[in-house]
Amino acid sequence: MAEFSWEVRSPLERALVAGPFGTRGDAGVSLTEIRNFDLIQVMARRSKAAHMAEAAKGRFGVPAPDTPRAVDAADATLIWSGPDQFLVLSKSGKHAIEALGQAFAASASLSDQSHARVLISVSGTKARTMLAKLSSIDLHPDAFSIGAAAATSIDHTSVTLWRGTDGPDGQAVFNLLVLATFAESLWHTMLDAAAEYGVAIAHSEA
Amino acid sequence: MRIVCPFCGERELGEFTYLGDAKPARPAADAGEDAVFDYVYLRDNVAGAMSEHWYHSGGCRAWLKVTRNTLTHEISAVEPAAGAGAAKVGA
Amino acid sequence: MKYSIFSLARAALSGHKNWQRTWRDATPKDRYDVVIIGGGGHGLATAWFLASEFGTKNVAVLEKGWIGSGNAGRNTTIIRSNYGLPGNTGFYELSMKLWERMEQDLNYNTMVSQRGVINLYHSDAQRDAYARRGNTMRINGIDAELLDLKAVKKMMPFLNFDNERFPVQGGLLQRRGGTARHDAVVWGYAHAASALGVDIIQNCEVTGFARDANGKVTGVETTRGKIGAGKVGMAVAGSSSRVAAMAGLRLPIESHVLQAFVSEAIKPLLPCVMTFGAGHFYVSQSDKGGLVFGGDIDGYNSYAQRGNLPVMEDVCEGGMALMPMIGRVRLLRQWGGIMDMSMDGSPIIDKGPVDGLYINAGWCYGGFKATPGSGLVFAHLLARDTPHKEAEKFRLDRFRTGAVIDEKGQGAQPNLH
Amino acid sequence: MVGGPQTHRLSNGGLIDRSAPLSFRFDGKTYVGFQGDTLASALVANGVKLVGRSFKYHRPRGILTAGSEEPNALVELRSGARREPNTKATTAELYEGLEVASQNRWPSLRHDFMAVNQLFAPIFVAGFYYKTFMWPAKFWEAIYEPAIRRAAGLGRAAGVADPDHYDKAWAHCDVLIAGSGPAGLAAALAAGRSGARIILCEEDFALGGRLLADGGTIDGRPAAEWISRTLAELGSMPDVRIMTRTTLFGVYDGGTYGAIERVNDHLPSPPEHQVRQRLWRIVAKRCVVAAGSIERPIVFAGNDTPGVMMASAMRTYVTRYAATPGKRIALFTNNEDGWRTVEAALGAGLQVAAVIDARPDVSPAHRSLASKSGFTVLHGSVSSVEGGKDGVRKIAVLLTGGARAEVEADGLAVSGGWNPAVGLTSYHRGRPKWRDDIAAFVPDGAPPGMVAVGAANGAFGLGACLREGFEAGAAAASDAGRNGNAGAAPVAEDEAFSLTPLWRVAGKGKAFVDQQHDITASDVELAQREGFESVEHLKRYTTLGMATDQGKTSNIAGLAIMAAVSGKSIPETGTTIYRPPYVPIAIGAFAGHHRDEAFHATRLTPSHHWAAEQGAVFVDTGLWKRAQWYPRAGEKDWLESVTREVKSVRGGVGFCDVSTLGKIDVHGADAGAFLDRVYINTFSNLAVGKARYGLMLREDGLVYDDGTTSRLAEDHYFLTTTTAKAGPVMQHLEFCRQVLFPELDVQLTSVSDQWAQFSIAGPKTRDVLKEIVDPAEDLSNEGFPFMGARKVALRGGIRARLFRISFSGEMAFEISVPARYGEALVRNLMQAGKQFGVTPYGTEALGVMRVEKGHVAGPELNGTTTASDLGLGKMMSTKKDFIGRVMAGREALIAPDRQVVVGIKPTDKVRRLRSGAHIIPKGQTPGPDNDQGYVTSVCFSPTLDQWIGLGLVERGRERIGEIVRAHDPLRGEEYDVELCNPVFYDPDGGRQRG
Repeated sequence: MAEFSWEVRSPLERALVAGPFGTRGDAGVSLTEIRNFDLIQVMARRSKAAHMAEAAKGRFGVPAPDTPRAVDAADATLIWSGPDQFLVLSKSGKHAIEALGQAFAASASLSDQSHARVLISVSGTKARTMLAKLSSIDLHPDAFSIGAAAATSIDHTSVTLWRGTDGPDGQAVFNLLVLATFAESLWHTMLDAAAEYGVAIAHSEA
Repeated sequence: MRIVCPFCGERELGEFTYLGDAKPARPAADAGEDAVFDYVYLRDNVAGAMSEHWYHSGGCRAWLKVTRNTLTHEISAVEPAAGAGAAKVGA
Repeated sequence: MKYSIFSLARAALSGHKNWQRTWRDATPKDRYDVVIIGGGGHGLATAWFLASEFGTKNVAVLEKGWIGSGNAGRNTTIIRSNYGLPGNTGFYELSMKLWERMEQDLNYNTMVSQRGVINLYHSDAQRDAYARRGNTMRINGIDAELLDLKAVKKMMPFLNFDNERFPVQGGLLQRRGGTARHDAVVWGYAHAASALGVDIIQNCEVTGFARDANGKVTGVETTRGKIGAGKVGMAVAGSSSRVAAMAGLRLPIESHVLQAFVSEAIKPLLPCVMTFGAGHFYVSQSDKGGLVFGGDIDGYNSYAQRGNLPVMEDVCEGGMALMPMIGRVRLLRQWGGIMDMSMDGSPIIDKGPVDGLYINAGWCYGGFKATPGSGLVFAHLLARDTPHKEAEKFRLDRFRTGAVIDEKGQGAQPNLH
Repeated sequence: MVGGPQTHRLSNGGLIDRSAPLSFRFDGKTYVGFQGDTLASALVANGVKLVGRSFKYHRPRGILTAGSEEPNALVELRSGARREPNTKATTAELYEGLEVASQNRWPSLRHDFMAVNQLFAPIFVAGFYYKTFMWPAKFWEAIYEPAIRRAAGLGRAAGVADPDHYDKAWAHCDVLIAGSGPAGLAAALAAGRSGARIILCEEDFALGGRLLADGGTIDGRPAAEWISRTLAELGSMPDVRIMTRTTLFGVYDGGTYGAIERVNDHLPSPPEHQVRQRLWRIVAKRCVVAAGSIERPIVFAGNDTPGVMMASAMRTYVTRYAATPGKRIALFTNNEDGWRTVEAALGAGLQVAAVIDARPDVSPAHRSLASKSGFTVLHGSVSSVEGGKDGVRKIAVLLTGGARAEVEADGLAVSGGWNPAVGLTSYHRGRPKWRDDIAAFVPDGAPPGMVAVGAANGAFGLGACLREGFEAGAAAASDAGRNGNAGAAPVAEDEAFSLTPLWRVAGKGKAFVDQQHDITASDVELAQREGFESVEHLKRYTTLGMATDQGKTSNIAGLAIMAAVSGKSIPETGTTIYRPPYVPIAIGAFAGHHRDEAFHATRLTPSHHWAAEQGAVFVDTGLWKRAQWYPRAGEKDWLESVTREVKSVRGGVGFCDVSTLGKIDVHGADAGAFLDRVYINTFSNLAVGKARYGLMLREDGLVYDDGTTSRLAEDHYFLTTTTAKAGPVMQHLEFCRQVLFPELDVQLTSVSDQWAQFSIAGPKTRDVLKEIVDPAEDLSNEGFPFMGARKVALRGGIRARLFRISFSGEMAFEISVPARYGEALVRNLMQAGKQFGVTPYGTEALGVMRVEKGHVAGPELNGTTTASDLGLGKMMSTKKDFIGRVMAGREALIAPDRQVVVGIKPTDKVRRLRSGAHIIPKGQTPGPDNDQGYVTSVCFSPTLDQWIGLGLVERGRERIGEIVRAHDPLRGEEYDVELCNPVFYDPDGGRQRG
């Protein structure tokens, strides 16, 4: 009986080449793929929005967003993804679908999206300029503050976009969850958009 | 054109998909063929304010009822479909 | 005055001072045998056929603005008869045959240019669908050729064959298809109809219908007074729902905006009319040199006669994907027409259900190529009260019976046709 | 540096950088200009008068204007793949090495053979082609049209792919300002100080608008100083973006504006990683149009002679570029503003030969200027100009009172007044209104949120421009919720403006209204005579205003002449509809990034890269790339590979990536009830752990989509759609959930990307699966029967879903794993299945096996077929309502003579069957009346060793066994085929259940 290895492969495994890209010099844009996460779609059952909110509060210690926001809890980020629904983004399996099933059993339906999306963080002095080529959302600091989120589209493809905490350099950080099967294609589109500003490409495994 | 999604805020046209006249309600199962024919084939096509179904396909996937003037494209009202955000209903 | 190179030369000697009006500027009479609402190509063609083929000369064409101000004057001028379903196939070929003799019929050069229409295909499934359609055409006596990649390359070596997202595999070619000068078609019919006694009345908007006690339409109310009519025909694509509503009629039609574009004039580049099969883009080059192109409808009900950027971008993306050599050619003008989008994508030519009112509507974005055919069959219906044999399937009740003519298979969703 | 002296360059002055000489070539000859020049100003500085040829008569033409309204000075800019036809020399920036060629001439600009057209001018009047070229009919395409096409057109497109890149971007602001003249800058100042986010677009590369040429005094200081002070203040504001080389070209709904930024057109080619141009979609709460106005010509004989120039353009060349269009110039004006050109010319040391002023009076100041400077003021009009390719020689003047005079000059400046740039304000079909005092149309009915100010609004004085701009800027900011202190408005005097309308001077010789299209005043008269009185008819009949300048210099004159000859007023005559874009824009810019392989996004399946490693051939299916077949060394064509794959499955085991199917989680207490309403068959009674094939209709009763749906838990179904309909079905189901049946407790989530799904098929499927599935899982026929569906564990601890469904007709499973394990699963399947000869197969083999099994797919689910047509009518439940139920019962949809799915096979076993062939009864001549259907899908069946297919054939099911003709004239084929049962393979289904 053969033993099998179950190697996880990111959809960007081949397309992502860590290092500099585009115009040389200081990179205006950093693109970092963040791998290995759990992502669970939580959708309230009919008439159960309040129950779902309570369950979320109990589980995460923070209220689930019911407007387009991303809320950081101690060990997860709750990202609004539509009316009566949000995504739970977490690491290390603590909030994987089996774990959440019980917490929301009476109030929400869960769908595992951990493998359905690729998470890319965009930062740098030119991050907004570059994202303006891809997104129709107004990312001005006043219009899209820290924690703002949007269910929107890039290149006619659905994405979830939110602004995380500013980076250590004081620059804004934008996070993008893109559909896994479109990821490679979108990645090339992002590189094209960013190339003129110089890009620093990386990925993080945890 | 920009539509103010009641859930997402103002978004550009490219995020939405159009269906059309939002006035007719799907007839009951026993309504008969004439009623269903009207529902399927006869729609408002007014030159002026019209109530329409739009889908926020490139956003939160909510179906919306949009009141829009077909002469000017001006949008005067947007509300969610009955079942969009309905988890809050009847709680 | 007969138009020819000789009359032109003679006129030149007198500084062109002797030319007459192309059509008479008529004032409305009290009553006509037939009143046609809509001075576009279809309405004027109907009047001409009524007068020339059916001997009905006491005819008025009422136009709310200037003739040709609707879709006749804002289309992309393509003529073809490459339809695949019974009802459409024969009708559009009838129309094509009338295009082929139009200039001699009308003594007006409408610049019918049979330079060929090719629909490119990019997949086996698309090829198969075109094969089905092309064979339908051939069975109906219409010319059609299925080209493979090699033949397309030879015909249009400038297409993107190197790094296409959706490689071209071949095309369905109708050589007899092509273009015509849209405004000239309007003026040509006006010229010829007027000469046969038809009154063409501009700036005359219909505001209502006159009805007798039985509900029969007996005339029209207009901004220039009441005009009595034995029969009233409406050929007002784009506004069909609005006009029909005046008679209390609801039509299975939605009005949508279709944008079109023209580039600056450049030296001859494109030999034929071409449609991209992997995106929304079709194009031809006018005799003046502009690339005339378009794509999909904007997709929402509109009477605004203008569209929005997403479709404009989508069309140009298609153009660049297919012909990246047009990148530096400049788009000069953008405009929009109101399309009568029917629930199955095919037209309606029928009388009733209101007695005395005859309907010619629902042309979607196919109205221009139908102009002469529509004129003939509508004149037939108005004159004889029976449908022309090539228009028998364009009945209004087909939606009720289910005998729809749905080339695209999209069902009752007009913006998908 | 090569090139001759700049014979017409002033020794000082101008906004050019004399330390940066630039050499360029025009028609092969080298010239030198300076940084800061446009191509036109550099040509002027080099004394070049002849720049182009007109459209119809190929008349020699020079430079008329100094902006984007230029009708004449059109050139082919650059060369090779970057050749840009019809480029306005007046807006092209000079750079080192610029290559320019004149266009629409042969063999050369000076000696253009096509100028012979002028001899035929008496015949080539407006619309002449509608009256001739009709006989014989065949000659049009063969002779007349090619000749006309060759003669027409202007420049030549490159003919090869554009090597440059373009992109598109979004921008957002409170106040968008078009134009950086005094009104625009004042608006920016007020809005900026109020705290508004601002974007200011300027089409020029320099900021200041007419101030750059005309100067003036603002707040008591020279205009140039005010500009730099204002720019410094704007620059210190955090949310002010000033975009030069950017033209606002259109206004769309909801405050969306289109702008084009010529990012690198001033360079020979864009630097690496940069674009040539960028298309901006700007979302603005308010828009202030300060786009200025356009000086208009007066129509007189010979007004197209090179050297005749708009007065404002002439002083732009003199003051901004220090280039002199003539040594001895004259001015023909009907208004006060024209005189500023005389002042500029005198200031630059040019000779002024005369001023011909059409107004009854000239101010004492001008009169004394004339006597001081030694030129005459003639009251009257220019009746004709004598000259040619090399410019103006002599000007004939018709004096008020009837006497005639002549003026010798080498340049003629003309001013007929000013037309506010009403384009942007009119694009929502607003009709501009006429103002008698300035004899011009001004904006009216502007789109919501837009206001025109300054010259664009008919306020021509500098003081008024500043005032209007500032007020509008503050108001726009306030409307956008920004109410900071705007401070004081800049102040300037208003110049006197007086004008006596004059559109046309009667005289002998061609007097051009539309110079590019060669539309003369008599063409307008002819159009009127022939009944083309409506301005739209005039435009269409004569092509007036349809040239690349969009009639910016010709439209108003044309309609004024039409008004005069038809006895109407100008406002009664009205304007044509204004259409975007405001300036012609490269098509490439509208496409942006989306060209070549990036035309549309690409979707890759989880096994894509593995398949690529195997050498798979991919096919585009929607946006997906799917493995079509996996060729092996030695196989001579696709058919051999596909046949091998099919045989391997039928005789052993194979697998295929089917991850492209749409996958939807349907949750909720009412999930079953919901599915009952969207499918024609029942799902609420499906047992947990079971799968069922479902069929959906549209509400009009025709088939929409099909797929297999499994019940994974009491309140959880897993629904699959076809690849093609994944998106539309999701939208449709959300419509049902949110609009039609909001009372149901249902939640829908697309999980298409979450699961990698593979079909494993063939008699040895279980053998392979046993290797990979946890041994505790019972895969026996009893433990996992046909149409079973449940979660299983795989060896190594991975959780998977297993569905016992079959598309191939073989014993088969579909297995799903989370997508990032997809590639590992494939590799493990290959490893585990090696001993059983496991074979990856592609979409072709999948298709072959489905045709052999008679399963319907895309070609049969074509949107015009009913469930019954597909042989699935019995699935329609009669016990419940569902989408499409009622309309499906319409008479034409249940008619007995409908075309229905049937099997088709050639009677000659070696004959190839082709999709798209039609079915005609045997022994009949094909025609519309006996065209009974067509072949929808075909394949070469290795199992039956012949080509087989499915078709839609009239009454097909009643005609099994009948021999008919497959008629395929497109491919020149006709042959006998037999109508047969569509299930060619294992009709009782024993294999898939076994």
